[in-house]
Amino acid sequence: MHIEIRTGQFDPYVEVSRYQRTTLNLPGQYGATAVFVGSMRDFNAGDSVQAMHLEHYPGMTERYLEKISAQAASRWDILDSLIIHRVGELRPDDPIVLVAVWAAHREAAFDASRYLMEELKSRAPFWKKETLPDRSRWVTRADE
Amino acid sequence: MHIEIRTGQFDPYVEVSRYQRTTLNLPGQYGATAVFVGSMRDFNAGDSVQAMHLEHYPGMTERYLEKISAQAASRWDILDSLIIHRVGELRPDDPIVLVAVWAAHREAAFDASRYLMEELKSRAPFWKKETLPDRSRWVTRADE
Amino acid sequence: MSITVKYFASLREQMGTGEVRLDTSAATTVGEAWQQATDGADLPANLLMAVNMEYVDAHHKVQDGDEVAFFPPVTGG
Amino acid sequence: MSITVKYFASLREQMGTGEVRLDTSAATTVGEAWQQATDGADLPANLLMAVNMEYVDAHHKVQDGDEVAFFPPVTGG
Repeated sequence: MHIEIRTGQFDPYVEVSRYQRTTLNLPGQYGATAVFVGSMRDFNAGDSVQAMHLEHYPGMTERYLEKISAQAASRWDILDSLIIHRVGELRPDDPIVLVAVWAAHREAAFDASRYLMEELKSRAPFWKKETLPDRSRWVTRADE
Repeated sequence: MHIEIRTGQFDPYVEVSRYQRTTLNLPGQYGATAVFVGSMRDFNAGDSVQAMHLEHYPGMTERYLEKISAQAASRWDILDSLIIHRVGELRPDDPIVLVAVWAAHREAAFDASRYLMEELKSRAPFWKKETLPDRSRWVTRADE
Repeated sequence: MSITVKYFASLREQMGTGEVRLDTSAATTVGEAWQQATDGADLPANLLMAVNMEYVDAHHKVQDGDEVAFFPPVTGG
Repeated sequence: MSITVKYFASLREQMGTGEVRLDTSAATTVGEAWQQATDGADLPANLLMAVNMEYVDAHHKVQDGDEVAFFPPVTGG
């Protein structure tokens, strides 16, 4: 179980591969891996988006992501989970969030990965501010 | 929309990255990518599994995977999907199946990827034969 | 008329072959084709059937030149 | 007693600061801390609140040294 806040760009598929090989390191035990990647779109709520600032609450973010990771591990029969979330200045197409769950069977992997994303979206203290061609704006829940 | 049957080993995360960059090629449009990877376990139904033979019905497999990919695209607002399925001789930890779905929003990506996996598991004409220490056996639905 | 009958996986091993050619009368169903190919064996309850690579049930009529396939429940993915 | 009050995102911009120190009487709730920090402003209905990095509601009692945070609905992921 690992969570991480990143200030620089990351490649989610390289991260999943590396974590699986070096940290999880349970070849033959996981029959199912469910991965979700959220990426920055260049269009939102009818406007072209040129850049994004992602603010977070340092400390609380980590605590919250660890809490939901532990909850997922207690609710489903999973082997491990990985969450990486970007903060700072982002460009369109940049990965924002990676959630990966390893399990023996697919139901637990699917359920736990979706649970983690829904909990992260609803309560993890991150806020997006978009740079539009003529102004910037804080994203609201209704926009997404 | 792409489906593929592979006779050799493949790295699902390299495949997702490559497809996203070269074939999908829609930077800034997909906000959500849901990926599922099924891997070979070294333990099933109480027995140690040393190797696996994956048989399929050439032609029908491709037709069926194309059909469910088209169904997913008509049911959910997704941008693209990729399915790769391994056949032939496998070793524990080998990836068996990759399903990836790209969408603007996460709900469609999650729903469509799970739909594809459930349809694939229930009707795609593949059959697994496991090599145990002392014998081989065809996997049955109840084993999994 | 003539049809191709295919077997897969454990059924292929039981039959000792993956493919047979069957000469049959017109207006044959998939279920009847199974019985002709197996000298009258009952159609196993959980067997899956396809004609020309599309799933069908046992009542589906076969045509000259059809590829009829029988196989156990699938276990891919 | 003394608490730290933090604001994030659009609320931080509205407040013109991300953090203030508040000297307050004992037995203060999070809702009362908000009012003291904002000279009596109503607590916005959708505002989220945390004490020492755990979500709480407006009735939660604050202790000396607590870190109290106010912020708008989150939009990560």
